[in-house]
Amino acid sequence: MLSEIFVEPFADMVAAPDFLMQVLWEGLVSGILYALIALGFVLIYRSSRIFNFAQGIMVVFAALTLVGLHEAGVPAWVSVVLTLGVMFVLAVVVERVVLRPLVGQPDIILFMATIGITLFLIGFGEIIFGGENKVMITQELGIPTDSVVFEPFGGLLILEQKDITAAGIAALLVIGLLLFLNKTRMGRAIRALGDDHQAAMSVGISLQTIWVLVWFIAGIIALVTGIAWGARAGVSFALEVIAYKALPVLMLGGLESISGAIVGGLMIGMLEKLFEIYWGQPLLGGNTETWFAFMLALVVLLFRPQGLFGERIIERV
Amino acid sequence: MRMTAKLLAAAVVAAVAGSTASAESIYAPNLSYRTGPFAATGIPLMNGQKDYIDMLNARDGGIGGVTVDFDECETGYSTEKGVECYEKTKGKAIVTQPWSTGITLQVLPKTNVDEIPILAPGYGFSPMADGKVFKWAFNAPSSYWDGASMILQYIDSQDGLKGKKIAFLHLDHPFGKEPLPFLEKKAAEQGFELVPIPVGLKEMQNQSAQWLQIRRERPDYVVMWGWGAMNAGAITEAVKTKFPMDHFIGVWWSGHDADLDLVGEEGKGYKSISWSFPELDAPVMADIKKYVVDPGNSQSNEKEMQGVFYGRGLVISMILAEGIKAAQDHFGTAAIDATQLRWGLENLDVTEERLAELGMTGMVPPFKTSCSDHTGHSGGWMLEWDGAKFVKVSDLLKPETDAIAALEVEKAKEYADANAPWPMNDDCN
Amino acid sequence: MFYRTAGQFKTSYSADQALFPVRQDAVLLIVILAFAWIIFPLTASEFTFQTLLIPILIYSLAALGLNILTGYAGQLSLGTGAFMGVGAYACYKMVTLMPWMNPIVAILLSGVFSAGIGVVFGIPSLRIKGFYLAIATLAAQFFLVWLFEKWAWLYNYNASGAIQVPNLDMFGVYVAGPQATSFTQYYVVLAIVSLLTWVCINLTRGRPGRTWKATRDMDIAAELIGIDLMRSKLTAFAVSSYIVGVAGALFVFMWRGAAEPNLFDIPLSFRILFIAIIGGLGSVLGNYLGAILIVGLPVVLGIVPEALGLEITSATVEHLNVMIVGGLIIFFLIIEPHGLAQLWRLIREKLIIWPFPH
Amino acid sequence: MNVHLQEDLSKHTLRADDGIAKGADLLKVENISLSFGGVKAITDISFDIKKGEIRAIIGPNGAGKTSMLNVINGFYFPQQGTITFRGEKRRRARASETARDGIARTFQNIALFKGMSTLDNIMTGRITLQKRSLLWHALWKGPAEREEIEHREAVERIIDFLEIEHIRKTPVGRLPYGLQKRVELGRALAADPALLLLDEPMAGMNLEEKADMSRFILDVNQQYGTTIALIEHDMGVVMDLSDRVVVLDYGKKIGDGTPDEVRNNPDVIDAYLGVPH
Repeated sequence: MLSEIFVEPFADMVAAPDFLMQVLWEGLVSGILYALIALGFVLIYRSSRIFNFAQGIMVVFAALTLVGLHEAGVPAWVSVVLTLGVMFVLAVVVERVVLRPLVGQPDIILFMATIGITLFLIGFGEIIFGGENKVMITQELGIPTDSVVFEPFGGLLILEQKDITAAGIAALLVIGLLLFLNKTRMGRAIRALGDDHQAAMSVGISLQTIWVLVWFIAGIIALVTGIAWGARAGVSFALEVIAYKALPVLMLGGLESISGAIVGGLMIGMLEKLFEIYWGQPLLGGNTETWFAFMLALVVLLFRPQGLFGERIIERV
Repeated sequence: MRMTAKLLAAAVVAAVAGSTASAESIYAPNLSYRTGPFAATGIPLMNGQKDYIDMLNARDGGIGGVTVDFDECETGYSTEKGVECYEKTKGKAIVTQPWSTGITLQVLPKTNVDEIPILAPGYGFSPMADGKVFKWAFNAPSSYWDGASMILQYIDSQDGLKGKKIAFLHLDHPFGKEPLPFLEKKAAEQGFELVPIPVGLKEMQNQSAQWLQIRRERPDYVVMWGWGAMNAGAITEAVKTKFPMDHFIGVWWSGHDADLDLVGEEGKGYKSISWSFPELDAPVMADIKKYVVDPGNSQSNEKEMQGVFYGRGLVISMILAEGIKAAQDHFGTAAIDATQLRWGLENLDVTEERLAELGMTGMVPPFKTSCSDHTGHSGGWMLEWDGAKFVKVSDLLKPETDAIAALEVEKAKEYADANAPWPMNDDCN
Repeated sequence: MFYRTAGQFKTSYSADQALFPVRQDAVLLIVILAFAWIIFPLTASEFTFQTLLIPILIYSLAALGLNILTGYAGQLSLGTGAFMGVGAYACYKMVTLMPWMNPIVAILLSGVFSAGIGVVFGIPSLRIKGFYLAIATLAAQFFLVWLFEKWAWLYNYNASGAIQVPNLDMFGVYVAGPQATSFTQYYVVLAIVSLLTWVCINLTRGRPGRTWKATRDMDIAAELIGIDLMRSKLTAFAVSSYIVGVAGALFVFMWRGAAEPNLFDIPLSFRILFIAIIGGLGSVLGNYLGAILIVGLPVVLGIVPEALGLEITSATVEHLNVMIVGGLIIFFLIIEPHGLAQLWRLIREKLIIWPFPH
Repeated sequence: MNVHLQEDLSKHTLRADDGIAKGADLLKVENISLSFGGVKAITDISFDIKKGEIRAIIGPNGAGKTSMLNVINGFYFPQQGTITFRGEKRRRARASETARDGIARTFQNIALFKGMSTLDNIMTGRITLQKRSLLWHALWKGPAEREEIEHREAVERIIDFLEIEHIRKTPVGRLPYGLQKRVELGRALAADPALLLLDEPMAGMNLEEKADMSRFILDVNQQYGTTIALIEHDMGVVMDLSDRVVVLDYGKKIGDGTPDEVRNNPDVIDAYLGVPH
């Protein structure tokens, strides 16, 4: 028993290093997507203290809009632009109809409101786009679909070009976002808002504008995530469940840390895959990915309540 | 408080109003799911079912002179909604079509008390074939164990089973676990290794862990019991990991054209066992077009109507219609009730001749039910994806009825014992 | 005019602490109880029992359990569904291992198991707060549902992986399983729900309730006035999980008749959270109002278009239902963040001074 | 204060009657040092609080006064030094245990339970004195109800004493600042403390409210015999109320004695006038 837990998994890893690399790669690809969703959460949380549960459905909604527009005969890239427009409208509507009347309410109320948004978008999306599984317009967007095959250690390592592309786009998105947050006036206002509302107001940008902007950025992130994930397994409402995976990432990385979201996402993606393949499937009957990340985050938090990247909080009265 | 009282009152009033619907028709509700993660596979089936009944109503004025009131109650494949739909419709329904193994299991014991036949063509609980125990349940024309048996025979006929390793990729849900007892039994008897690989409901779209496991295990064949978004997920992963598609075989619910369209040419060679086949030139298709599609009453579209699932929807409604007709003929009344339909479903005899009369030759193998056999064990064909559509690649395969029947009786008894006191149908031998 | 507090003076602290200091409230309660105990069961159809009465009671109880934890003790939980599952599986194992056991005793005992598991998963609450804790409760949610799927002993190695409620009788009357009538099951549910509601009212109006509320409102201050936060939080987890567990056992044994693991998955948890929030956090009455709304709404939505003769496909109705529930949640949060219970309190205050508004 | 109430108070068993003679050491802190991640908040402070007295802790902002109170009531545990309460050395910091030992306090920024009424807030002060288990409370009738009524009577006496009968059932969030401060004092009093810590009880009050509060503090000290330690900025109030004063500056003790002694201490004068050292 002990050997099954502590010896054999590692022996397997050494025996088939190409397989281990494949496992890590698969984990990394999932991790990138977790990190992207977590990033959407962090942005909104930092600027408005809202734990935006609707981030997951926004991914589905953006992807469905994109595919739906293309199906209606709109050229692929035009659809992307139009989808961004739709996400902007969504941001405005959310700010007007939901956030503005709820300013100053306790966190849990705002959190519940985002669940309300989630349900609304599910029903609305199904009425408009129907419930069928749709094919992501991967080729139309010029994303390569071949795979690159390596043969490390005489084995086999398959990397899909669309995953590589997704990783690249995600990296660009993150860099762009960091530049925006650090180099522009608007970006600095968003960052300041996380620390102090007054400070942000003094920059001269209204709270409402910032919120719309932040939700719009979250919408852009959702679209990128939707394209990347949709290319892997099609677009449907079942996609929504991946949003849950971003939550342990937030626990580990902290609700406010952008770098925490990225590092946490990649880490969780790889660790859960490793655990599933080398421990979960042989010993526990598989499917451990549903809870592993949560348990990991829980255990880490028990010892470091501030998360991996947070600073220690001194309680005062 | 006042508002809730109003809501309650509205509900009660509406409930009363709703139950006084048309009298001169047969009420045959369908617990459909056009929403949720399984909608993709559900919609073409529901459309096929509905169009067939609509066609009968339009062409023949129903069955035996009464129209069939085919009503859909949306479940979203949720068991809870399904039970709600069952309760809502059972008052005047002559049949319940639960459409998920979960809902079937849930309403199965209730139908004994409510005396409504369950019609679950090609799904549900395999031991339902034993009519002595399951007086009110019908899963004609084929059960999951039939499907598993046919797949194993097909593999045996290709490469031989002995010493092979077969991965069983299945949804971690009553539906996916259904063939396990049979597969385990056969693995022991025929000397092949069975590796069950469950896919959780939350992992349907991201099966990379499962396919890594398949890569590590290196099975000779992958047999899939998938549904909804799981099919597309599995097929794309198989293509991605370069698993030989001609060694990948799914149950009939995993042979959906739209899932294979995702991969197109690369899915070539993928197989699915099926007890139905879309014969586009069959006379029934012309009638559907004439009476339903042309007047604009179909929710389907041309592409969907060429697919396996739409055709299967037609067959499913045909089974119901034949059951109604058999009951009408036997009891000499047009407006049959649930008990009479039960007799009809128990005495189905769908022969080649009858299929020809219905204009459905080749769309389903002939089958016959009886008091002791509520399934019929029609057999089926192995279909293969040729890059654009499914084609038949085998003659009619027949399940090993004897081996299955023994297991059916055993498991049916276990079920009855666990649910004692369970009413047996003692008229049945 | 009829709702007056004038002339009703309290002569003892005991009377002042009574549940219904206003006489009309007591009368109203008696009327409601009369409906619940006599009029509804005598007039309800099978459909009403199965789609309204029984589920409303069970969901109310589950929401009440969650409300103890989230509304009173301030610990947000997203794992209610899984704890209902623990209750249901515990009950299933008890009645199949010990068939002689009285089913009502089994149901009441099954809460003990969920309380135990609740305390284990409540331990992180001593270190983790707010949303972090909410996410931590998701760990319980996902892990437990996974366990229900993988631990075959729990479902007696059933091939389908689902649990099926056997026929259980008490003094010759079937109370659970396919042979039991809705009428009997309704009374069993009503009795247990009434009992536990009474217990919850007692707990929340005395010292335990004040301890929890103090923990919720300001945990540091609570600790500094001598409240042992660990005890306070863990008792809240225990009491809450007990009630939720009993609700889970009722859910499967008195209503559904069978269950598969994913029944207890996250949508159920959210459903109960909606009921608690829309009803009103920190209120007992609110759970009932919330359950009536959330359970009743889809039923009404399913019936109304038909009654009005509108041609809407059932799929569209379902989509509309999801949309409307989502919209209603937002609407209520904006109009009255403290839920229907607060709305009722406001109406009551208006009634007391009516028709003289000042 | 009317005669009736005095009678009530005398009837009441007080934890103040704990065998320690009036004027003997109730609490003693010796060589206390406290720091947060390298930043020193308190450096090597010693002083005592005698039973029955009103002891003030004063000092400019950031002098470490609130930190000192937090050390006394166990919210912080000092890195160095010992705390002796009623002759017993404290071994670890558990704020809830300290409260149960008889140290109650109010807070600089009001820390009432916003979701509860005045009555319930004051009742929370008696939580440590309520001993019936959860099971009795689940039943209500019988022991639990008797216990609730017994404590309700005690709380009603405090409500009378603080003259807040009219807001008994009002949620505290709706009360004006001055009344909230009073309710908070009520909550601390409800615990029958041996030592009552008041952190700026008069901050933000107008003259009239300050006068009321001073009266309550003196009455508590005289009628209940409760020992009180308080932090206050208003020098006039401090000098009038307190028996002895401790002066802190930059986390160090710079003076200790009667109001008169402190007033004339040159270090104290420097600290308050901001003369550089």
